[in-house]
Amino acid sequence: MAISISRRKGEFQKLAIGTAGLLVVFACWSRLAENYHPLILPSPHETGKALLALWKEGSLVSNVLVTLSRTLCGCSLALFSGFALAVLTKGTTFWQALVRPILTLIQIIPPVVWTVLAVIWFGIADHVAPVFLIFVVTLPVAFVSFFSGLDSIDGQLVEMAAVYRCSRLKTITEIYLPALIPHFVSTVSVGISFAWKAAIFAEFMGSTTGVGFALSTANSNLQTEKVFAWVLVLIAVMLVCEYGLLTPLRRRAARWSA
Amino acid sequence: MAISISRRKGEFQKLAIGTAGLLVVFACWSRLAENYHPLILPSPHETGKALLALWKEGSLVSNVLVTLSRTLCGCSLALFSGFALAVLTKGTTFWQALVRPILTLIQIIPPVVWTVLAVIWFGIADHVAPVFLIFVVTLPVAFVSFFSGLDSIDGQLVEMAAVYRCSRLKTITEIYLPALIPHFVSTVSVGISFAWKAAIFAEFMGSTTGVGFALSTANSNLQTEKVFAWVLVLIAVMLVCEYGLLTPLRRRAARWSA
Amino acid sequence: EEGRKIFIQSPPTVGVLPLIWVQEQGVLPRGIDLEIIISQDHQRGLSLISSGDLDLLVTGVNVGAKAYNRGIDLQLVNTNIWGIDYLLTSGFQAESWKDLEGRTLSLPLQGGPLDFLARYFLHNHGVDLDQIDFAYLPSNNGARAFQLGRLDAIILPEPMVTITLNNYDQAVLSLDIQEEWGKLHAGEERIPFVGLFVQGGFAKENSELVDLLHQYYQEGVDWVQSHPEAAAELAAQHFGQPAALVQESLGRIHLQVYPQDEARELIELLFTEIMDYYPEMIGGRLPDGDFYF
Amino acid sequence: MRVVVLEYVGVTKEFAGDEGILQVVDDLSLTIKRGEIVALLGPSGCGKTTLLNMGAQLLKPTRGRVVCPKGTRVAYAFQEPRLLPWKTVEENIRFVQDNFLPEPLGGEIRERILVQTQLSDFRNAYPDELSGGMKQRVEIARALSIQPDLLLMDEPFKSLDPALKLELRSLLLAEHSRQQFALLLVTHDPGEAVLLADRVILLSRRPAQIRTEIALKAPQELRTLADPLLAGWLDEIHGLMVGAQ
Amino acid sequence: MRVVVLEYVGVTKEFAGDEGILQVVDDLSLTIKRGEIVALLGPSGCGKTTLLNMGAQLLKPTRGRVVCPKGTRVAYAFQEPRLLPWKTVEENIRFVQDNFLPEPLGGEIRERILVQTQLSDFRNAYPDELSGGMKQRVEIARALSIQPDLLLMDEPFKSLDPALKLELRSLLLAEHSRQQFALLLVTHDPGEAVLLADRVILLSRRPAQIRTEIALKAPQELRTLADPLLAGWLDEIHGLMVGAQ
Ligand SMILES: Nc1ncnc2c1ncn2[C@@H]1O[C@H](COP(=O)(O)OP(=O)(O)OP(=O)(O)O)[C@@H](O)[C@H]1O
Ligand SMILES: Nc1ncnc2c1ncn2[C@@H]1O[C@H](COP(=O)(O)OP(=O)(O)OP(=O)(O)O)[C@@H](O)[C@H]1O
Ligand SMILES: [Mg+2]
Ligand SMILES: [Mg+2]
Repeated sequence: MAISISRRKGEFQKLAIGTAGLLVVFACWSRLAENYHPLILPSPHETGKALLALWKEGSLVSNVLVTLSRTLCGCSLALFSGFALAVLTKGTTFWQALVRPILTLIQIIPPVVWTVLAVIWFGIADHVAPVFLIFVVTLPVAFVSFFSGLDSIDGQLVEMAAVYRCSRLKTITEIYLPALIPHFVSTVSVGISFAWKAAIFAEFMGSTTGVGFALSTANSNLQTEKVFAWVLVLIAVMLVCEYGLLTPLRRRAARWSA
Repeated sequence: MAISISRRKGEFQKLAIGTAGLLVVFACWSRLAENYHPLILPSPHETGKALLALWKEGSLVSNVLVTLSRTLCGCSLALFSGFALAVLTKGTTFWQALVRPILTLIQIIPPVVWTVLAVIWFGIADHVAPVFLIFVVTLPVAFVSFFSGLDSIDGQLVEMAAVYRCSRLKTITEIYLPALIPHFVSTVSVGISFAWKAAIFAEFMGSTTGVGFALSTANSNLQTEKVFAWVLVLIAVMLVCEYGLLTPLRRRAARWSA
Repeated sequence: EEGRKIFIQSPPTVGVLPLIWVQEQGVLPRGIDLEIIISQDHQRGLSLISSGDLDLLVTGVNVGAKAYNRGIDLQLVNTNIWGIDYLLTSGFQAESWKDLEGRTLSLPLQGGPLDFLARYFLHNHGVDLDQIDFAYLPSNNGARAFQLGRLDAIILPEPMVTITLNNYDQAVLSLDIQEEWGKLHAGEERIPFVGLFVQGGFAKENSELVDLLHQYYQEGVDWVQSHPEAAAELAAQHFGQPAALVQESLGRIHLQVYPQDEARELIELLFTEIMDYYPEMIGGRLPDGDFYF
Repeated sequence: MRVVVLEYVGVTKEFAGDEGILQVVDDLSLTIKRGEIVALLGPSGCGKTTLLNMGAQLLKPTRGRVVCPKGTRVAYAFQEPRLLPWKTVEENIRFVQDNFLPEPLGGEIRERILVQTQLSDFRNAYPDELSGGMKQRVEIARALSIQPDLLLMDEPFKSLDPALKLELRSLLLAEHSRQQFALLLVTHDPGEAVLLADRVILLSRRPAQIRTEIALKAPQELRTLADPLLAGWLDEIHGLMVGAQ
Repeated sequence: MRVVVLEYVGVTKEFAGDEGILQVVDDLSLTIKRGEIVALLGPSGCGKTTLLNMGAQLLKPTRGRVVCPKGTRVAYAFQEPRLLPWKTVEENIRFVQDNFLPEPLGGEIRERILVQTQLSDFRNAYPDELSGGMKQRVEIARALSIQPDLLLMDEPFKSLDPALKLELRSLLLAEHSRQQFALLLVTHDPGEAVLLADRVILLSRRPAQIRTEIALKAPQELRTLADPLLAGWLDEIHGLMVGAQ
């Protein structure tokens, strides 16, 4: 009991400090905005108004949902394939020799080119192209991270599992996966923010729905306060994701890294 | 002797497989390109011609150098600050509570907003804005990766160092750093490719020099073969970086992860 | 004369060719130099204008008007591009806007000038907007998708039109946007697209210099019209577009400077129509007299 | 004739290091049959763990063969405990039990062994909450709990107090008479060897070769170190190990 | 009067786990003076390592104090070897030596200890190329090589064959008479305790309390287990440890 109270107190303190930090950033923004024209740098007040307008319009929720679903789809695909590829390439030199250069290639090709290819392959299909771009951008990151995670796995435990005749699957799920969990969490955290950004970009380039499209439209139409309002939305979504999903995950993962 | 020969043979084999894989990709490209107009998907041949033209023009080398120097500058700044911040926040709850949300914020804010801020802060300076963007994009990645690396450090060794009165500095350089090396290499590898992409993007958005600018010009002029030629250049640069810098680093790092 | 540099930002459009010509001719008074920055980023241009880092800006007339109405200190020196956009169709000839019913039409920017024009025409030709499948894609990706046969129609600016016509044999140049505007406005086929703007403070302090620049600009326009080949060469150098292509596209671009009063009338004609559709696009009202230099 | 459970045939093992090749085992042959208890003694670093690792198929011999018939259920109590840090004591044991035994039976065995290794109070503790000797006991408990055919143990009773050693020796013998597994036991304690083994094998310095092999006939349950015969063997082994090697 | 090097004053230690609080040390007081050798014996899991960790200031007592005068040079041979995997044997030792000794001197000492622990052939080997006993010896060598004022050792001679144990015991005594450090030695081997210690302390089951303390007067160099006095003590301790606890 005593512990859980003091732990909660610590959490509260942390939250307070974090909030204070963010408030300082906010104040800086307010201050900076005073010196600039709203078209250049809108103030929090103007941004708030724009945000409210978006909310009333109803475009806020629908766009966020569209982008979120695309992100989740592309990101989970990428995380899954990244993990599978990492396990595969870790196992055999052949696959490693084959897969690594191709992934390096995928990583190097800039998103612009992917959008060109996406137009060729998927036409103007509204959903496929962004999901594809998210996948393609997130995959190498997931792969590299998982791969380096696999390096850190305790070979002695794997030997133990081999002696005691654990199946390949069991070894993966019960030793590789748990050992990867801390890695996994950091990968997921980087991967999601990556995928989210890629989604924005993809919608920016070749879609007619989603936050990215709205953001780009606002940007091209010089509606700077709308741009900032969308950014606040992005921040809110990612903060929810960070503190609602990743932080609890991270806390759980602490168990494994013990 | 025998070992080093067989190791070299293994390396050669790996290289062969990798090259074969890339050749297959190349062949697919060739094949695919046959069905499309060069404006949509140029063939390797047309791309090669465009590349040659770029080389003759002289814009190739100069643009690559500009982009490379920006990347190195922004990336090393980000890696250094990321490491410092990770060590700092690992040490004290206060800093962690303060820095994490701000970095999350930095990570979420889309490049569009950064370019707005960069214009405000740096005016028409052509170099500062891309370097800034690279820094800002790479920093959270570096931080997250280093931070999770610090998690994986063996607390027992740190205790040992404490008993034997190793200074804080010695503990960092002789235990933390070596233990981080495998992590470090993967961070550097992700970081560089990240920074390189950010550089392209930054130049794409708001610069009048560099590969990104050239790429964006070619793209908006629908000179697809030029776009692909630039992509080949990007690939070449990153391959040199991968096999000239990162792979040797990785091989060295294997010693530490033993 | 004091040695100073005049900073100009412009997207890669023929509207800046006269200025490049002026720069290369070296006709300006001693010690005055033009520094021309080619950039697509209007936002950046306006930021730099408002912070005083930039003196002149070539951008859309509606963009300038919006900035002006929102309180950014700039003035329109002249309007230079009056015609540049066309409707292309894929594999069929659209005789009128009615023919687009049930088709996919690609436009570059929702809430932008072409979006307005398309909707304006469709509406005025009695087309039910719900019958049109709008696809908002950046021009380059739009053009690519069009050439892959994935779109039925697209409105493109030059030189994208020329590129597409040259490379996609299904492409049909169906409608001239400027002509269409004329059909609805008593034959007036001029649409004010691109203008040259000056930073307000700079204009006040250097009104003679701006006049001079305007004068030279006009000469530059004449030069471009009389030397299409050389002008195309200049574009090739500065925007990286093939000279032959630019030269070909010049034939479909209406580059001209008209007296300010005449221009103002045309601008207000356009803006009045815009007010019914996207008032936001020009900042919610017609700009007042101080907008015009 | 009893079944051969593990057989080393002319086994040589070399490690390639930075400074050349290190020979660790030299042409060693050894056969272990069902129900046999073989103790391996030898100087530190002579190659005992390497032998066990080859027996468990974790290492391949450089020359020769290590044969373990298909289907032999092998358990290995490692020299340094290898426990999954994210599983509790009980989960760690169950983790390997599940591969061999159906649950109600596995649970009973686990229960019995947890009690006998004095771990039942700590069944829900994670390895980082255990003392060195407790981890050692989990290692032993895990190995016994799968009812192996072949049990490899690398100094299983280190880090344990004499009373516990005594008890665990009885536990081991009790399980042995119940299941008749073959046991290959590495130890540094000659007393342990003579109390437990049917055959005591003394290894030479690195590279390991068999120096002496002593067969002990008396039933283990009746052995005590007070027995003059055993005391004699003990002295001899001790002399061999401490004297000129 | 000799200087106090380490003092436990009414120390209680509790660990908070998922299932409540576990008391490991209960109001224990103990003073160790310069030159003294104190052996700690007790059941597995009773709290010995915890006591050493508090002595090394790695853990704080829940109640009471652990006092170690400022400037005391502490060496700790851990129960499980803690070697830097990316450093060779020699580098691992030098890593801690550099904190205390200037190089020519440090090098001499290192050299001597490497030879005496039979590690000199493996000075350039990395920890993952060593056997269990060899790692154990590196741990001991490292601890001795800094010429400590206080030496904490947690079962240092496990995983070693009897001959090597003998030799390392002499080495330890030789270094002790040279440097007169205070030694707090955890062991499970009563023989080791009576051969080495000035005071043997028997701990109770968890939570650890001092059960019996036996003072041994004879100079260590002259002691053998054949000595009836020592044999008597040994029997007594053995009885205490194995009998009713
Ligand atoms: N970090 C910890 N968290 C919870 N419990 C712990 C922790 N460390 C030790 N313990 C518990 O404290 C008790 C004493 O542990 P300690 O390591 O001191 O025993 P020990 O006397 O050294 O035993 P051994 O001879 O087996 O090494 C054990 O019951 C152990 O489970
Ligand atoms: N992976 C390895 N690479 C190189 N040398 C190794 C490796 N593993 C073991 N050795 C060497 O092989 C020899 C035998 O090691 P092994 O672990 O079998 O000894 P051991 O008999 O078990 O010793 P101990 O009783 O100390 O545990 C040692 O000299 C050791 O240095
Ligand atoms: Mg061993
Ligand atoms: Mg202990």
